[in-house]
Amino acid sequence: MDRDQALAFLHDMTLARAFEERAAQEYMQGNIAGFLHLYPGEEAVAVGVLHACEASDYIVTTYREHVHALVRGVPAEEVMAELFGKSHGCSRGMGGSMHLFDAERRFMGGYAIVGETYPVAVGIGYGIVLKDLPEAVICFFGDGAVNQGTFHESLNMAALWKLPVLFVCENNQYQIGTEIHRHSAVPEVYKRASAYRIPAERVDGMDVLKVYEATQHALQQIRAGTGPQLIECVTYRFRGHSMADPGSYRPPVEVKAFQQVDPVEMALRELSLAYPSPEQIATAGPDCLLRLREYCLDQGHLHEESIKDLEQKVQAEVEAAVQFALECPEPTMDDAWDALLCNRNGEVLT
Amino acid sequence: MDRDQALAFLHDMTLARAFEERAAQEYMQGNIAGFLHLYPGEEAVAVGVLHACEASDYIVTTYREHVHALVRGVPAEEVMAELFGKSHGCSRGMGGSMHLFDAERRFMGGYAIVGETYPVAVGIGYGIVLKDLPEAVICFFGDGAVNQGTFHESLNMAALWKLPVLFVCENNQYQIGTEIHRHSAVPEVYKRASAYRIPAERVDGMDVLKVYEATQHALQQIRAGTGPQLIECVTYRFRGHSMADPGSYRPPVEVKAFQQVDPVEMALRELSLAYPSPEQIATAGPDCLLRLREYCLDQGHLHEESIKDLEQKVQAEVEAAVQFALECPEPTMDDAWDALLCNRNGEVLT
Amino acid sequence: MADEIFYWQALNRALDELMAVDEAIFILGEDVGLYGGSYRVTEGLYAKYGEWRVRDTPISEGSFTGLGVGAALMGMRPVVEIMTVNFALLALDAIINMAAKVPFMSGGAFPMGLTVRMPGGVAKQLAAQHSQRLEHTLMNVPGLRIVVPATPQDAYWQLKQAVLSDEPVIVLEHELLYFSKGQVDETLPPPPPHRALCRRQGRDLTIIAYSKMAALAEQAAEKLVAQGIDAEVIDLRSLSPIDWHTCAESVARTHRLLIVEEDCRFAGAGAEIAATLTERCFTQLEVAPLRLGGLDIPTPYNGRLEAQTIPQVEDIVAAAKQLFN
Amino acid sequence: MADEIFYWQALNRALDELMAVDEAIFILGEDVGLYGGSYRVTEGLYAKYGEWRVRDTPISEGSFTGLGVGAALMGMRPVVEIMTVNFALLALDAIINMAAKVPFMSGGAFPMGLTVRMPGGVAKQLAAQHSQRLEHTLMNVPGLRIVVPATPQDAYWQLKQAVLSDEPVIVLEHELLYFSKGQVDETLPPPPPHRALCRRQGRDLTIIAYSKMAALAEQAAEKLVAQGIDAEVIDLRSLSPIDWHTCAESVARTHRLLIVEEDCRFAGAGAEIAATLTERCFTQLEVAPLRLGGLDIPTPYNGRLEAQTIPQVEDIVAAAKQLFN
Ligand SMILES: Cc1ncc(C[n+]2csc(CCOP(=O)(O)OP(=O)(O)O)c2C)c(N)n1
Ligand SMILES: Cc1ncc(C[n+]2csc(CCOP(=O)(O)OP(=O)(O)O)c2C)c(N)n1
Ligand SMILES: [Mg+2]
Ligand SMILES: [Mg+2]
Repeated sequence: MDRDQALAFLHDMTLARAFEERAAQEYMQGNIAGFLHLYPGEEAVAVGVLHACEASDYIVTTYREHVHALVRGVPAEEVMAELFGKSHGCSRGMGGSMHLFDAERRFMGGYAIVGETYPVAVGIGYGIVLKDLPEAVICFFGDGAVNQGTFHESLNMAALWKLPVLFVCENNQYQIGTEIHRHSAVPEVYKRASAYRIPAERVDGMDVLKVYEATQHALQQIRAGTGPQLIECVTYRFRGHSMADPGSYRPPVEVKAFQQVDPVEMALRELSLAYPSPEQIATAGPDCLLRLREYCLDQGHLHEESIKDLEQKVQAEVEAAVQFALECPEPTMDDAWDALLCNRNGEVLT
Repeated sequence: MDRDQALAFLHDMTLARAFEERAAQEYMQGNIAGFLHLYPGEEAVAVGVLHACEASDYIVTTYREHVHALVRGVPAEEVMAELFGKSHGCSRGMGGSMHLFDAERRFMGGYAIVGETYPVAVGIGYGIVLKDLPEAVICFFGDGAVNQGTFHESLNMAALWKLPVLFVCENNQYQIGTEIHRHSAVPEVYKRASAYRIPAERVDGMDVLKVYEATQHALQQIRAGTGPQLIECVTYRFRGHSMADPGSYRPPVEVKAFQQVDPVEMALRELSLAYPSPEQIATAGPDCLLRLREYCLDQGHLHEESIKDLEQKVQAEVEAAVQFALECPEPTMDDAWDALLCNRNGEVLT
Repeated sequence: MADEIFYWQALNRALDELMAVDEAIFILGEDVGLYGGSYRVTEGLYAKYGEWRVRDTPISEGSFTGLGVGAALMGMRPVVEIMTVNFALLALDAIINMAAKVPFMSGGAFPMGLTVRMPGGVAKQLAAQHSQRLEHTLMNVPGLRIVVPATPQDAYWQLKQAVLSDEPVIVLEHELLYFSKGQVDETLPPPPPHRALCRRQGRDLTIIAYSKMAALAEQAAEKLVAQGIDAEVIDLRSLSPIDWHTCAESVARTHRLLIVEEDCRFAGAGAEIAATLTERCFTQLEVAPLRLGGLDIPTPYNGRLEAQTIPQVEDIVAAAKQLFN
Repeated sequence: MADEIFYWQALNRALDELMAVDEAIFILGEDVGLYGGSYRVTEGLYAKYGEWRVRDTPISEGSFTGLGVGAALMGMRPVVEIMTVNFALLALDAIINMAAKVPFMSGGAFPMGLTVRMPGGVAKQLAAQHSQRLEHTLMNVPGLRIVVPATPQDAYWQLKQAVLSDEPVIVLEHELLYFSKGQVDETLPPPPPHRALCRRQGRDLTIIAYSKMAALAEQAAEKLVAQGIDAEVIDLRSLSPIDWHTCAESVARTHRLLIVEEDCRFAGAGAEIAATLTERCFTQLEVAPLRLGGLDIPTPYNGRLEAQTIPQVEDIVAAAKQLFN
């Protein structure tokens, strides 16, 4: 990972964090309603995976997808406006937080029924083969989604027909309040892929570089025509399942332990060209990442200033997004009917 | 396998074959309608599995289930009457060929929507655990049924909660006209069980003894409380998928090859206490089973007479079943309303 | 005097009282146990009855509903919670092709003491995939019973009746009713589960509604007084079977019928109500029955638009007035 | 003069003609390829277009229908065959929550050129699980179009229109129609897909039916002549949207309405038809519209009972006469 790339990752992860925390505030203010599923803690997954994709690849994801949209290049304004339900939102205010779309960026949607992403991705993969193009589809899903029947059905078809689909499990180890050992007989998600003879790998989802490299590798294989691949990213969400969930089913120590391997912190560490030694990590104690960051700064690979600059820049981006969303007009019922009937292509029923 | 047991197997398999062939004739005569899925070729599976069960175990099976019912002890009269849609059929003429039931014998039904048997079996298994009883559930399904989402969902739950369910795949290698390599990315069904950490085994489904022994072993484990097990029985159906299917998608040589390992013939062989040597089998040539039967007869373990007696007895049973079915009254609409409303327990809606 | 409790508490109490005495009853669904249920309905039951009787499931709606069918066949009384009705689309084979048909197909040899609870309806900006209403689909399935309690008292009564029934019963709960309050008197004898309730008597017009819309219809009726219209409000309480007698008797008196439902109007539950009551009361009707239903459009996320897609109190008032033009 | 061909052949011809010119069209379903389709609809297409464009699938209805949704989103024109409508219960999430809603939820940014074909209805003693009718469920879903061709000509026209549409279209084919024959003229310009067809003109009574029941209604109308009743028979051809204009115009002339459907009567398609036409034609109606539908019972296997659960020609005649008492 070169310095430019590292800085790009760091930008996206910092933006992701700031965007989501601001969304939480706007939800409390009443500017956002419905179910709001936030991503803090899991940023390394979306950033690592999506930076390894081509613009011509298709993205299919879940209801926890603001960050995926941002990283894919959907302007923060349009994402925020959608959370506000406004007419310049990326789904014109019709979809909301759980249903972000962007046709131009091949962002094929956030799906809110757990398990829907698999067949959609497989269908796009099928179309790609029919058209004989070098494209691929990225299919995101959670650990809880692995037990839905569509996982099984879709992975079997993808493997049987060698479709160009990369399945990415965002294993944050919880299905709302149900911990993975209580929902999956085999909690190592990547092992399930063997039932379809799909090559699979488990990576540290708190480490953006590892995620990025695994994705690159998998996509190479896929573009070589060998069929689907699966990557399980082990990660953690710092917040509750959605804004409606206090998350009290998780032991505080568990939450804290994962916060200490915060991927944003880890990305900062990556910027340091002189990595800390294992001993240094071992002696770092419970606030190891904070200390590491200081250590990196001490080494001069990253200045306090540049971190502050980045944070300010990102805050300004988020602020602009909120302003845009606030000022944006509400959609009308005509817009809604239009969204429903536009595929009728002007056919008039009499 | 002692002689009595062997003779019992042989009886059931001979009856099964005769019953099904007669059902085919009655279908041609117009006495049976609807979809009629016959079992010739696969007898060793139902007979081997069900002889290893206790009367207190529950059976859940598919639309190809006449033989399962017969072996479980549902009188041939009642099965045939059901195929005729008559009021003394085991489902009172309401279910027909695909929906045989017998509450007393814990024959929990034939299910016609592929993949339904899994959750039903898992539900009964759950009930058994709640009641803390030493019972088990046998869940039959075809190779095509393995790709239904319920397979995945149900096996995960069965394994997660260690339910007493024996999953039995009747792998006849076809999903109607689609051969297993064209429907399953992993055509060895038993391998799929590893995705749920369920112990699984593949057995020669043309060999009733092997099926019986595998079932006994699996049920022992299950009753010891170790959770579900899976057995894949590799078998073949000699006829089309149903009476509506000529089966022309299968190469004639394939059909013929499997007919030569006919499980009824193999059961006859088992009756010989002096097993043929591998050399004898090797030199037996394409009609090896017929020759073996002759060989067994030569050894005096089974007389021509006893085979003829058995065949006559079985024919008489089938004939009696047909007569019963013919003479049986048709159900009335009152019977139908009763079947629908009996669980209302007399509640009158006004 | 009975105490005022939340709708969710009434459901919780019904389950608790039944589970304490009948070991055949068990609950299953996503996050019903440790978490206590998305809408708190199963709160405290996991601690009290243990994980086998309050079972947290994987996200496998088709199979855990089917699990309920299997358990019911052997005489258990499973209470399946489908987290919301939106996910019931994944469980319709289990409900329609299994629960409703298996006892019939066996010639009547098995009980089906299955209860399926599902929160549903348009809540607060949950967008199109999370705003389903499924009553029309379930009504068309012979063999199912469907109750739609609108008050804590009915929630308490009807859930108890559902769990103890040997027929499969669907309990449709509205997501916006869980935190509504009302009295629950456990000592009162419950009416039959399908009995409609006249919530307000009136002479000029019959308004038939159910679930959340029943309360809105009542509010509209109060407003109509000022317009000189005395409306009778009937809460159906059950969608299958429907208590036609109570409805027809009212229409015969008022000669005017307004049906209010949240479901999309086209082929919604209201269509059946209008069609049957037209057959039964044709000569007594002054004007054609009017259906006020949800718009035939997926639910938009935007809050203002969402509100415009389902009937509001003012819409009911306006529709009622229309019947007098 | 066009030749007489089977209904299944008309469908086959429609697919073949379209596939020859549009590479975006592909077929998928169980046994549609090598086997040629359970009802022969896709016969010969596998050999002609290869396995990628005529794809045999595993038994995974939920996902292969969802596959169709995904492919349609990127501009393909998948034609999904669900072997029979009974298995569509497993695919309803894909149809209802995805195909019908995704383009809307995106604000109208994607096409949904998905066609889902499903044979259905009560055929010959297939028992309760294999005798579903699902029109009521699908009708209640805004965003879907539903066609119900009753003749080879309509099968040919409406399937072509469905495949070329950017809206998701459900084609409900009746299992007992596949081997019915009729002329198919490829040179005629097709009517709009939702246009109802007056199959017989009459003055005394309007009979509205669709799919297999349209032919039965016509037969009944011929018999009614002897009773002095001149019935008009309307074949709806489309259940969503419904051509209300054609229907209402007829009722305004005849003053009497009989609706015939095979679906269970309670909350079936007929309820919507009766309710809307009552609203539109109340003052023109002499008597209440009558719905003749299937009995509200799962379909028994026994042949005689099965026949009693759905309308027969004599039942239609009797119902029509009832409207004149
Ligand atoms: C089919 C379905 N069932 C239930 C739900 C409710 N639900 C929403 S998110 C969720 C948990 C999903 O967990 P996981 O797949 O691990 O994703 P995460 O939220 O952890 O990212 C559940 C049960 C749903 N949306 N869809
Ligand atoms: C959900 C569903 N899809 C399709 C069918 C139609 N169908 C009936 S049997 C069958 C093939 C099943 O194959 P398999 O499971 O191998 O069982 P076999 O018939 O070979 O015993 C199919 C596709 C069905 N009954 N249910
Ligand atoms: Mg998770
Ligand atoms: Mg098979």
